[in-house]
Amino acid sequence: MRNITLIDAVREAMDEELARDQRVFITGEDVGRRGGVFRATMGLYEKYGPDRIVDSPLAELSIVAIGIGAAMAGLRPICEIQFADFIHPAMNQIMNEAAKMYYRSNGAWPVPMTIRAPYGGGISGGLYHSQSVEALFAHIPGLKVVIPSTPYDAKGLLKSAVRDPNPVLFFEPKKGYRAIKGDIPDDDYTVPIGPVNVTKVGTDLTVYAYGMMAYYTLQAAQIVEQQDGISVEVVDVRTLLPVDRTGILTSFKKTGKALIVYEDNLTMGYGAEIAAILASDGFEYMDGPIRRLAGPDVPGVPYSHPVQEAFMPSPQKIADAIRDLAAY
Amino acid sequence: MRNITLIDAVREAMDEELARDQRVFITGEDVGRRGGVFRATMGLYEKYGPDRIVDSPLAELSIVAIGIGAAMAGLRPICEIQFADFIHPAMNQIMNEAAKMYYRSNGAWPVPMTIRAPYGGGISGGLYHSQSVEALFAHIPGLKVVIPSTPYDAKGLLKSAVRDPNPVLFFEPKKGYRAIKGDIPDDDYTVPIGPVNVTKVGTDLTVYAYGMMAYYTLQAAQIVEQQDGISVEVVDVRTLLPVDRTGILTSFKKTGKALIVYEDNLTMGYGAEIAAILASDGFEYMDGPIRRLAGPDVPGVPYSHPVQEAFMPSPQKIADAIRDLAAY
Amino acid sequence: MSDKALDMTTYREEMDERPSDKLSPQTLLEMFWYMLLSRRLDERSWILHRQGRIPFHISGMGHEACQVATAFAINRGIDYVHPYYRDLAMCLAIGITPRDFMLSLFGKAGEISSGARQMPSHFSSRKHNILSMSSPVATQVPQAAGLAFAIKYRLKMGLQDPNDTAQPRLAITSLGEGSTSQGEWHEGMNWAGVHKLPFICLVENNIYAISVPVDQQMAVRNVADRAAAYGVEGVIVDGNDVLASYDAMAYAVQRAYSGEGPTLVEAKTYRPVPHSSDDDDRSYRTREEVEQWKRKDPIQRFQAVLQERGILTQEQLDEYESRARQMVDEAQKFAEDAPYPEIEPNLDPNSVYAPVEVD
Amino acid sequence: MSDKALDMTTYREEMDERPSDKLSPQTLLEMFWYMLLSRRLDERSWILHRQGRIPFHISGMGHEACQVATAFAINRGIDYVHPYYRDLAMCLAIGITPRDFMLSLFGKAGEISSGARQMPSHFSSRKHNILSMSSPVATQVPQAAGLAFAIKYRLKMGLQDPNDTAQPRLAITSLGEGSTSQGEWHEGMNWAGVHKLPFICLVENNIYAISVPVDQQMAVRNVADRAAAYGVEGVIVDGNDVLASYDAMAYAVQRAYSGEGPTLVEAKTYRPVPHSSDDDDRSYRTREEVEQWKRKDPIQRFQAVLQERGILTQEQLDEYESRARQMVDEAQKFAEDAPYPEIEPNLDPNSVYAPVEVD
Ligand SMILES: Cc1ncc(C[n+]2csc(CCOP(=O)(O)OP(=O)(O)O)c2C)c(N)n1
Ligand SMILES: Cc1ncc(C[n+]2csc(CCOP(=O)(O)OP(=O)(O)O)c2C)c(N)n1
Ligand SMILES: [Mg+2]
Ligand SMILES: [Mg+2]
Repeated sequence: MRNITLIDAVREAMDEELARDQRVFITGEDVGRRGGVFRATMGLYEKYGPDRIVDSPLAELSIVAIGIGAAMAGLRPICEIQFADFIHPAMNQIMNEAAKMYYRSNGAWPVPMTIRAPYGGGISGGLYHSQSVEALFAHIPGLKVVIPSTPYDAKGLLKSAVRDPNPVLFFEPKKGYRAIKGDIPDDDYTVPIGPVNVTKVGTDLTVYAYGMMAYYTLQAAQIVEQQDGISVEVVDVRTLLPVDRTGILTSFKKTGKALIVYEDNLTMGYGAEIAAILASDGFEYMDGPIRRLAGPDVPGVPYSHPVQEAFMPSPQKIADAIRDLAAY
Repeated sequence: MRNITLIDAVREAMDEELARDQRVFITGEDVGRRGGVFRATMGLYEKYGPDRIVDSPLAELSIVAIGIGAAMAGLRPICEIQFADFIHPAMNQIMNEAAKMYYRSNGAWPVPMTIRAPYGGGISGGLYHSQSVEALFAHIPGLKVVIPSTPYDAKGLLKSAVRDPNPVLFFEPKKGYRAIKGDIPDDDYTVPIGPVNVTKVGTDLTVYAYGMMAYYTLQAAQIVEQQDGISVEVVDVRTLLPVDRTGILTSFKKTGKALIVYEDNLTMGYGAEIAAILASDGFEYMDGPIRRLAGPDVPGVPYSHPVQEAFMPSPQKIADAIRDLAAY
Repeated sequence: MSDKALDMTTYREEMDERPSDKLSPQTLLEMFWYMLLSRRLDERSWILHRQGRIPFHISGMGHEACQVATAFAINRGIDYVHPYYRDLAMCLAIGITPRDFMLSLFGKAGEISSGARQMPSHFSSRKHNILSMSSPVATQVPQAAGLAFAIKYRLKMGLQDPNDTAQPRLAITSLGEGSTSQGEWHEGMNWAGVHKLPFICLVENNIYAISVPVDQQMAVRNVADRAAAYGVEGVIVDGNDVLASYDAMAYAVQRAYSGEGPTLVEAKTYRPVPHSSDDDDRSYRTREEVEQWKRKDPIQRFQAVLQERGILTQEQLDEYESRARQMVDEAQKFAEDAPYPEIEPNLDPNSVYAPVEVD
Repeated sequence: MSDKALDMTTYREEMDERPSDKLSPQTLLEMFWYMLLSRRLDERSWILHRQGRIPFHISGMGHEACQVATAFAINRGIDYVHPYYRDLAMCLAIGITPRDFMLSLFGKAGEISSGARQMPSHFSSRKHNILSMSSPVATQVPQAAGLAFAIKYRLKMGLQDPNDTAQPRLAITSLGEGSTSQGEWHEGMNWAGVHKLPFICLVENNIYAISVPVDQQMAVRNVADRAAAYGVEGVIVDGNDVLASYDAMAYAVQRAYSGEGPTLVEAKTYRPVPHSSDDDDRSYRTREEVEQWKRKDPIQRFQAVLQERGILTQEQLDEYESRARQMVDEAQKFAEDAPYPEIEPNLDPNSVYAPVEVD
């Protein structure tokens, strides 16, 4: 057991997969000598050399497309997009190509690749270094969308992603890169892509969240438990696609009340899907409105510090929303 | 009053706006001499010449970007994307640029442009000539997303789009181009972007739909009314973004039961947002589960005819879903 | 790396020997056969569409020479090929059959490329290393660079023997001249150049992208002029001349195999028919222009060469014609009689993902 | 249209007169002033970051010559400028003030480009026709082609007089050499070429894209070599030489104004500091390299020229230095004292849309 940060977990996962399987390589902007702008690939260039840790041209669609081609040719690419905000140029390759390749070739050409991108706000990144983009990809069948909130999950899920025969989008909550620490075992392990994870058991209501918001939600649950005696169940939706409908419903059937927290814009954010599933298949268990706490519908997280803070959900705001719903 | 097809309505709207305002121009692939692959711009090249009806290079991102630049410079571009399936290369320009420009410049640089694209399945187009992409854009604040289901709305809404100081995505149900006919007035008129439209009043339950599905839903409502005596209210969600929460809720408060129909993939389709709104703000009126009838979560509408038909919601399937929900 | 696109006409004069000179009569006949077969299959497809028996056809007509030349210049069925929708003749020469194609036209079960999920002419065949194509143009180009990257990677890692002809040693992709306007093309070419990949980009320049003529598409005379911007060798060739096309492609293949880097081959050609069965080309080009180009028909030209050289007899030609008709007839009947695909598995969300192996 | 990029060094020899020869001493001093002001403001910003008083700074250091030359070659404040994050000196020379910049560093109310919604150095000013930039690189290039398209459109429609200098007559955009790898750049350049637009693309080639050296970015020696692929004139210039840069840009401007079409100007320069305050450049380049380039510092070079020509006295220089310091001090204090923006209006979903006028 070691206590490490989330970014260390990400790096370890890649390091071990590179060591385990020669077909694994990394490409992206500044992943080489520079070790990535967040230092996720730090030391890997020195260890595995320029053939396997490949600085790409400044061009996201080709980073992904090279990955697709290499994956179809039997390699196991890990493509880094420097910020999730810069994934848009690659959307055609991700949504129309990677996602549809296996299906469109009737299973002949799987695309075993991983696309990593740091996402989320609260780091003074303004409109273009703070985006949450998971909702867009969670709409595209053929993709897997994964977001860890702990070092344990980050390492285990990323290893699963690299070994998965499908294209996996792996979004990392960058505000938590160094802020989130946790224990991980010393041995090789994986965490399966698919099931959500109940990170805290409770009875009064369920909060669904992922990434930084899952981390905050645990803090909020602590607060309301201590201060208000509200028993919160926390579901960490660490796989967004394919959707774990059963996992999502299980907790709701118990509590009958749901709050969904995400830092993305409210409208058409991932919480909409969770709400829709509950309102359909969980109707008979509903004990109150299904609430969403999310970023406001403005084009991004503003740079100016107080406005940024007002944009972002926080443990305090989550606690307030929990109290409100519990009182319903 | 004249009875015309949906595509004629689209063409008339553009023709009249071109005549009304010299700042209006059209660009896109094959919009010139060819009159567009669906003939939406037929005759306009002959009437307005190559300076205003501009065949673009085969490159969607630049079609949109040229529009953005021209709009900021005071023109009123109408950009045609040949099929909605080909809008992905332009997503960076639409989502990161057009959508955010007004906000990011604190109101200094509005982007008055219209992006038109035929969308939807059922026309033997396979995976890449059948897509519904509205859900992706309905997540992006700063965009307006409009989908007409009648010639009247198509003409009136498109004229509003051209005159709107914001970027408007105007998706046209291509299966309905010639299949859907309707009356339009002879005089200039517009239909405001924003409010949903109750196209049929009813009391037992509400069906929300747009585009071809709004058209089918009216047929389905007819069927169940005649055959089963179910009184259906039909809400045509002709503006998807900004969301008309009030309009959406009003009908639900009356009926307490909702079915949402869309031909896009189920998961994270636009129906998720409607369901989430109802499950939150309409909870106290809920009289049954909120149901969605949508395309299955496979990467696209398959080409093979019987599989395509099985993919698509139809009046019959909608009628069945209505019966099912009414019986709840 | 050269500054300017090389014109194969000039280039050939400098060559001691044309690679096509080394092709045996047998091979030349085989090439002719595939061009002919493709044409007859293509013609039948147009008829089927006009009869209302299929919803769509997009044609490779007029492009047969550069396509078949390409198939014969590479290690057919082994080297990676990431083609586009016009490449019927190329794909037939690599191993796709008229049956496969007919199944795709009718959207029937057993269709090889996609199980009839995709529209016709969206070629794919794993066993021939033909990659799966989509409809958005030019997306295959950076993917093909990725295939070539993988080849180079395997060589460097010692995972592949450079002389092992049972392994792909290059990746070739093709597209129309209009599609080079896409950013995807730029980025794919750029990777190929930067990494000096065993990569070939065949541009089938037929002067139009649907209705848009090439001078509204780009401000240069030749697409090959764009190659220099990527440190890629650019070659121009008469795409209606199968032997010249073969020479150009053999040159590109040689470069790829020997690690000299990527080549762009621009085959100048023409599409004598509308863009697809949905198109009507009368709005954007004159009948005279079409007629003029029909006179440069690649099949007739090759036929004349073969007959002149005494390689193709009338007898042999008749035999080819009747064999082609028979194959097309048979393929059509097979497809018409074939069942549609089962619905359930095609709409099952689980079918969308490759199964995860548990280790 | 030329085949090869023009090197301004050769080009100048053919010119009877250098455009920069016509600049008055007053103008030369003004150019020097903006370069100096930019440098001092930039230096202060680094200090503020090191002091933990601002979260981020991205620098224009080393690029001042080509930037100020650009501002002075165009119709400043009138012609459309769609810059990138390094263009501090360019934007100051056009009309952005040190106050504006300091407000952006501190994210304070009244910030001109975005109301402090965007990160610093995301320039925009409607009154100066500086367009609003985003962070995703190269997106401005096809948009700038759109601005240039609009100019040409207005001229053709008779909505604008070609000689009306109160109207924009060209659109210029800038970006780094690494950003030309993006498809966005390709497509923007292509439009500019096809439509022969009054468009200039300034590439500030500082050899690195963060850590990635230019030879891992592209397989050509000069970015200007890529211009020919678009039918665009390519010009290479020493970007640390303000007068040479002015000559190159004046040439491009002249072409644009007279309808001769687009020009790509590649300014060879260097970034003597890390990419941004988040970067540490020691992992990817040697200190020797950096020191070597610092000796080519554009401000020192221009200063020497002006002193040699007797245009700049020590007195004047001291005055400039103290004025710059004063302005920077004042701007910093102003920004520090300024309030933060109000929260409500910035998070109001209605603020996202321009109001629809009811007609
Ligand atoms: C991204 C994208 N945009 C538009 C289309 C529609 N489209 C299909 S083929 C075509 C023209 C292609 O022209 P070219 O590249 O010259 O190839 P050709 O068909 O002439 O062989 C167009 C516009 C498409 N398939 N993909
Ligand atoms: C689309 C996109 N991808 C990645 C980034 C992150 N990024 C910011 S600047 C930069 C390097 C730019 O290099 P270059 O174009 O040479 O300009 P320079 O900074 O050297 O002036 C990168 C990779 C970005 N801003 N946008
Ligand atoms: Mg073509
Ligand atoms: Mg640079």
